[in-house]
Amino acid sequence: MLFKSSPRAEAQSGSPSPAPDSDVFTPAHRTVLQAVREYFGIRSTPVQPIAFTHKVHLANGLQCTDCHVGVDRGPDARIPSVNFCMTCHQVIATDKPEIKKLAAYRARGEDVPWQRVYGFEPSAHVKFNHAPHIRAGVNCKVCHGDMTTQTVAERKVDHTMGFCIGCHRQQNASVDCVTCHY
Amino acid sequence: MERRDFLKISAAGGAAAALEGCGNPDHQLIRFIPEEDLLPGIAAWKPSICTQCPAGCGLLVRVMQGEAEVVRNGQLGIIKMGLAKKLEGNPNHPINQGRLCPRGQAGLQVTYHPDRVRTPLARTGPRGSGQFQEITWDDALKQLVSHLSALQASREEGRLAFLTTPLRGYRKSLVSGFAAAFKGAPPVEFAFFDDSVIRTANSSSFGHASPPTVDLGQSNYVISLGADFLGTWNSPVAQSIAYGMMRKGRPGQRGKFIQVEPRISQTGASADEWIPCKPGTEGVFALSLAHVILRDKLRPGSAAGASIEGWSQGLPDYAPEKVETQTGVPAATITRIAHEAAANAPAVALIGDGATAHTNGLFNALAVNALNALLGSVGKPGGISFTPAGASQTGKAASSDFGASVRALAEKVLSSPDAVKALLLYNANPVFATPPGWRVREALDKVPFIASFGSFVDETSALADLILPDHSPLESWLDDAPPSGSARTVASLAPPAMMPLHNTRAMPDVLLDVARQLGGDLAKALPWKTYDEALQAAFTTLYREQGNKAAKDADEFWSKAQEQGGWWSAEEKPAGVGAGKASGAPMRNTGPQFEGAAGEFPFHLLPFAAQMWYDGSLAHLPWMQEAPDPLSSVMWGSWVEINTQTAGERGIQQGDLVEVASQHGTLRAPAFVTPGIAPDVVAMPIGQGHANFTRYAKDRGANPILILAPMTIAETGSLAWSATRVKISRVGKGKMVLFGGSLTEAPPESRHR
Amino acid sequence: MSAKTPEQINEDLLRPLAGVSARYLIVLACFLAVVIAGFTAFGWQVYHGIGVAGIRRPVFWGFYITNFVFWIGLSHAGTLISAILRLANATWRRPVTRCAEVITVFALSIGAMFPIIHLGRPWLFFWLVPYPSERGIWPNIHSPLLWDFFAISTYLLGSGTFLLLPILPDLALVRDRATGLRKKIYTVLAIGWRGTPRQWHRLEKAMQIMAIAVIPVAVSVHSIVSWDFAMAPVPMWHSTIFAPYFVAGAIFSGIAALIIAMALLRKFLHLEEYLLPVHFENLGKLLLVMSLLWVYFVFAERLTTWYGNEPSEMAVFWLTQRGSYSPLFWTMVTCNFLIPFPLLAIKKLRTITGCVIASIGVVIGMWLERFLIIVPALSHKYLPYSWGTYRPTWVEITITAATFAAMAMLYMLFSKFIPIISVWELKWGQHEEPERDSVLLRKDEEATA
Amino acid sequence: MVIDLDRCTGCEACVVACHAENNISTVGEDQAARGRAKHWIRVERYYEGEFPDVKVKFMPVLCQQCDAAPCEPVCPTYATHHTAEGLNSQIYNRCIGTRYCANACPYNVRFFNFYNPVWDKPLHLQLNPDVSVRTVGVMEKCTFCVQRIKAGEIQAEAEKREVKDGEIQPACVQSCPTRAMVFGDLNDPQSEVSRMARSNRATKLLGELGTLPKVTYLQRDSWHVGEDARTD
Repeated sequence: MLFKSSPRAEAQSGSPSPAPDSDVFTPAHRTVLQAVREYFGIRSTPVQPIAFTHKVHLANGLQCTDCHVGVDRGPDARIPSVNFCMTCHQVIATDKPEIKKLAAYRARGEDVPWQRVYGFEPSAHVKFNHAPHIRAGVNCKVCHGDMTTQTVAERKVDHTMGFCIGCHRQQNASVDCVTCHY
Repeated sequence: MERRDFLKISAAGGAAAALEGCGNPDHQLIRFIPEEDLLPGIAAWKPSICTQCPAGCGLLVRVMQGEAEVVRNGQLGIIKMGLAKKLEGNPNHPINQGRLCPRGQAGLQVTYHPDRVRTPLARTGPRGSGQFQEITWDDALKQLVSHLSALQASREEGRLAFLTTPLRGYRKSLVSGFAAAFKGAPPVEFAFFDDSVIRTANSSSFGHASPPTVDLGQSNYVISLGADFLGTWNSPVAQSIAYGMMRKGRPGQRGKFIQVEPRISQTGASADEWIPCKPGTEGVFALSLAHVILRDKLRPGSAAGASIEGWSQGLPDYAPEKVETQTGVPAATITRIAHEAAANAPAVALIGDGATAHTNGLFNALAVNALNALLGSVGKPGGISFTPAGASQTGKAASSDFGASVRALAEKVLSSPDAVKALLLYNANPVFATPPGWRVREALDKVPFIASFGSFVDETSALADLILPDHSPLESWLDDAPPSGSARTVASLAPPAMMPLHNTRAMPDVLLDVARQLGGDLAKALPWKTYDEALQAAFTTLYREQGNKAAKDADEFWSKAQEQGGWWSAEEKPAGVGAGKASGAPMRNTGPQFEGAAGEFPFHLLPFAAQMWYDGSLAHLPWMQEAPDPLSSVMWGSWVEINTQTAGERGIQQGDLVEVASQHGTLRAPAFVTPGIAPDVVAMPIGQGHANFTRYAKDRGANPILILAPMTIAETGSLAWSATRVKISRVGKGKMVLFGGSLTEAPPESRHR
Repeated sequence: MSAKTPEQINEDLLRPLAGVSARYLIVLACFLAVVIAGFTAFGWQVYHGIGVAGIRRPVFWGFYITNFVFWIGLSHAGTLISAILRLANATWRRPVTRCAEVITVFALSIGAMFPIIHLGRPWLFFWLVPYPSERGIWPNIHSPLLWDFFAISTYLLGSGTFLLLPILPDLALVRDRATGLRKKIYTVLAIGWRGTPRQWHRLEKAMQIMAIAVIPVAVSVHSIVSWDFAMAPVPMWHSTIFAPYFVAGAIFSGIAALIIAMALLRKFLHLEEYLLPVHFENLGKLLLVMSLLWVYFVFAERLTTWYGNEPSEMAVFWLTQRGSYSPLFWTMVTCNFLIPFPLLAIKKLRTITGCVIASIGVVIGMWLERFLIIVPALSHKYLPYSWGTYRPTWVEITITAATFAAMAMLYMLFSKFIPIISVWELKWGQHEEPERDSVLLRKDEEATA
Repeated sequence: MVIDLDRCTGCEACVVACHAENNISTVGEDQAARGRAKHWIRVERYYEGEFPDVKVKFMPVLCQQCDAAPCEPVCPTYATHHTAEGLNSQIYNRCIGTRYCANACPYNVRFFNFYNPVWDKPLHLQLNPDVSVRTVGVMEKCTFCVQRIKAGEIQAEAEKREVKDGEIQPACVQSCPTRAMVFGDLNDPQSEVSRMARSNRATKLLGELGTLPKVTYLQRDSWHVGEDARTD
């Protein structure tokens, strides 16, 4: 069905978030409107449950890979769980309202429902793998913008196919379709 | 806005809110804190054991992080957890050496099956109505314990029965131990394809009550009588690997393979020569070969034939010319094969499936054993041998601890109503897999309390009052001691490959829990808190007996076993073949009995194990339903195989609906017209025709077992499932979903002149 | 034909534009309903997926592509015929050309929709159009489907112009006789045609050029359509005879369509005095020739296949000769030859009715021919294990019906707004060449009046 | 790839393994009856002769990854094209569903998504994250498990070495119990596939069509004990 192509795209992790309203999984859109929006490339901006500030964390000398573990080893970068955050925030800045929210999540035994910022529609059939890019020395900011200036991560860079190919051409990386699409 | 409402709107046609939902946590399920720390997108490989069939292959499970919808303390939410994504054979495992069959591949879908029992159930509607209500584990266990303690109170422990699928290894010890310590009746094992005939024959011929391990790999001449050893029989993967060796593993040498059976099985399809012999005459055929070999002095006479009447005289009654009509095989062919077999050592003969499921099944098996002995292929390379077993594995729980057949159980209940007051049921499905003549269904109806550990509501579990869902195999601690398929001692072991998806508990853990709650001798006999403790204890013993070379101490042995998926002896040392306890008088050929007069019921009904559904226990897996049958290419249904000529005479076209009638009932299935079956035989796959058993298997196809005659093999009491005669008639157009368009390479459409 | 004064001609030929009858509206409404049903079916297909159609493995093309080839074929009626007749300066052509060219334009537009309708993801059809994108991906010029795209668009453009040019004077004519809103509209449409000698001269020239240019285009179009099949290594497709075979078939079905159209116009617009038996007579002869040509092609194709006796091809061959598709095959032969031949060959039978019956047969037969070329071959490709069959669903049938309705509807509308017979050409026909100037003068007077 | 028909027993382990690896959805009975079942690899079965002299032939058929693939030139959007490594790739997102490639393919190994695939939850948790889930109107076919090839190459590149022969195995090859299928690099004359492809039993499926398939079939052998060694 045209008008069905997965509601919340998680092309990379491949395990799309369950659409709780149905007892089946399908790459289909749930509504005609969603299909149309995807067709015209309209994406709703994610609303983060906690105003996590990348700026501050990086300013305090943290590296991207400290939290986004595995980005240099495999396809995906890990989004840390609430436990991971609490390892520091047991003690640090516990009075801040956002940290209180964080603690509240943990107290409820819930993880923080971070919303995906980047990522591809499943209909794009893109299989992106971080590790080779890191090894090739591509700086995180090339694709994710300068996080030292962002608080909550925003979609600064538009991951269009043109964007990818442009870079691949410059770097003499393969531009064969099957490099990314399979 | 309430989540459900929001969803209704969005489903109804996309309110703006719905779209915001895409990136807005308020409109999503809550997320639980991950209980394990996995890197996304990176696969971990964990060992496990395949439980899809009795072969006991070793698995490697590809586990990757994913997001699963789970219920935690009554709340629906999403959790990041390790999920099994793919099953591969365990390359180090001696049985399957990194290979896997289609059924094994589909093991994944057991864990993720939408109709799995997700939480304990208590029956609400009348028996068999399939109406259950969800209850908590505490309530469930309370019910179970109360019933059991009631039995103890009234000193009626003997009236507890345990009906289980055939078990092995420590799981078996645990179950038998539980029954023993409770002083209940010995557990009863049931499976449609039981190897009791082979085991009996082998124990009387060679002193090993287990199926043989066939060293096809080094064999030059293989005669298989009915055994579908490349498809479903015994240890198919191990045998297939060896088959590959036999064909092309040895440069310049290619073994010959002859299949003797009335219907070409998937195995027969790979044979160099297919010999359709009359059903039940496989033993006669084998002895006829023996006769020629003895007559022409191709081999020295052998003692192993002692169990056969007339052996010492050189089997005069089995001269090819004499048995020609009986077996339907030309004398010349028999003589030729006998000479070829003798000339191309090592030569080996196997028997199984339909050939041993006749009233004279044991005779057939003994005949083949004798032939093997005569060919000098017993305990030799390229012949048959026996997998050595670690003492601690068989020692504690030999099959002797186990009770009579399910038929005996049924009779007991029917004769004296309260002979069984409580029944524990584990993965056995006799209601589906026994002929109505055994009246198992009625018997179970008489049992006041039935508790099932099943993961699915199959025909038998539907009768349960209480369902205590087991973990799926991938979620459980597993162990196994395959009796065949390798020349090494094998003790497979696997920790859970992933965390449980649903609110289930492992059957052994439940037993231990119950034992603890009941206390007394039971608690003493089963002192462990969880099953893995029991396993560790057992492996410590195993270490003392065997593993000293494998590890420096028991703990290392235990942990190494977990890593590599078990322990197996380093060197291949088949168990020695003893003389065997030849039981009393030598066996005489009584000939197969069939139910149904040849006049009225002109056809033999030959049920066979479907490559995909095995005995029907796998019919609930979509992959198995949609994978085309290797021969018929049928998907999502069952069929009746009818010989081309026979069909022509009766005006039956490909796909016509045919009624198959025996003295015990009728069924309807579409006809698959093929040259690969004897004109007086019709064959049907077992596995379809489930009354319930999940959305994929329910009301699909027909179940041949329901029209089988309750004929048994006297010596073992097991069902002679190829001893039924039937009649067939066309009743109209049928629906048969074929994947293959044409039966032959030059079909009529291209042969029009 | 009996000489008529220009006034009478104007009178008769412009009458249809005067007003609409209730009957007209009802018929129109019925066609419209079917067309709407067709669009609904397409919507249904887009929403649920192309699975609602009957196509399946291995028969991935069915009714849609059949219709595609059929309508493109039909489109060869007009432009090609009228162009040839113009060049041959066959005077009897005058009343025929326009209704022929109209068929072309409409049939072509309908046919051109099918490549989009049959797509699995129709909303991405524009990827067939070569346009620069950041991805730097262009359509694959090796693909016959792309050739289709260019050929069809060219042909549509060409035949469109070819139809519109000679309409101008008539539009002017209508303009001059109309009043009020109609006048305004036709003024725009007539784009300032005053009928000056220079304009006439240019028109003449343009028509000459178009007539010459459009013929090779038309031929190329159906050759390319045939190559959609001939280029694929499919038994009974991979054949060199396909291009001429298809072109012949196209003209064949085209003429048939034209005859039917003319008969209908004649009846409903009371053009008995303009569309004379002689026209049908002549077209009938043409049809006869094409019918023979068609049989010749079929025979040649079948003979070589049978003689070659290549197993995979024989499978398809026998499937159509004697197998499950043989009823359709023999119906086709009957419709395309056994019926038309006697009707058209025997002078007595070559009446208007005779020609129409023959034509109806041919239209049906040619549709079947397309179907029989596409489906049996696909259902019996090389490996017998993967053979299959094909059965259309209501979606395909509805859409097919809708296209016929659309054709009729468009035709009705056209004949309501534009004289379906070229008035000025007819007037020329009335007078010998030397008198042309005077005709021109008179026209000028009309124009300026 | 080389497939030894003398080893193949038609068990169809490859078929199910492929389903598990490549997120191939099951379509259910009704759709299967309408010819929409998807099996990237199938085991063709042919009966020969009449009772009682019957033989059965099994032949696994998957995308032959032809060097002169008829499916490639006909695609108007380059959705199927030849990669530098010589793979015949199918780019799902570029496919507009003309199905022309499927018609042109002599082996009928191309499968079409007539509807969006559907998994009853939680069966979808099994989906392989390395393989995209195809959407409606898109053609799909065997990729030689390109995701495994990619992973293997990336791994080798990370360890700064060449890919070893036999290191990369498609799901079908990995599961095959009789080791009837062998996968490797045909450009490397030393690889096992190259060696086997030189066997005198080697044939190509429909080779006469000139599609230059990259899958070599070793024909079934006759019984020969102690005869001179053949190249097999």
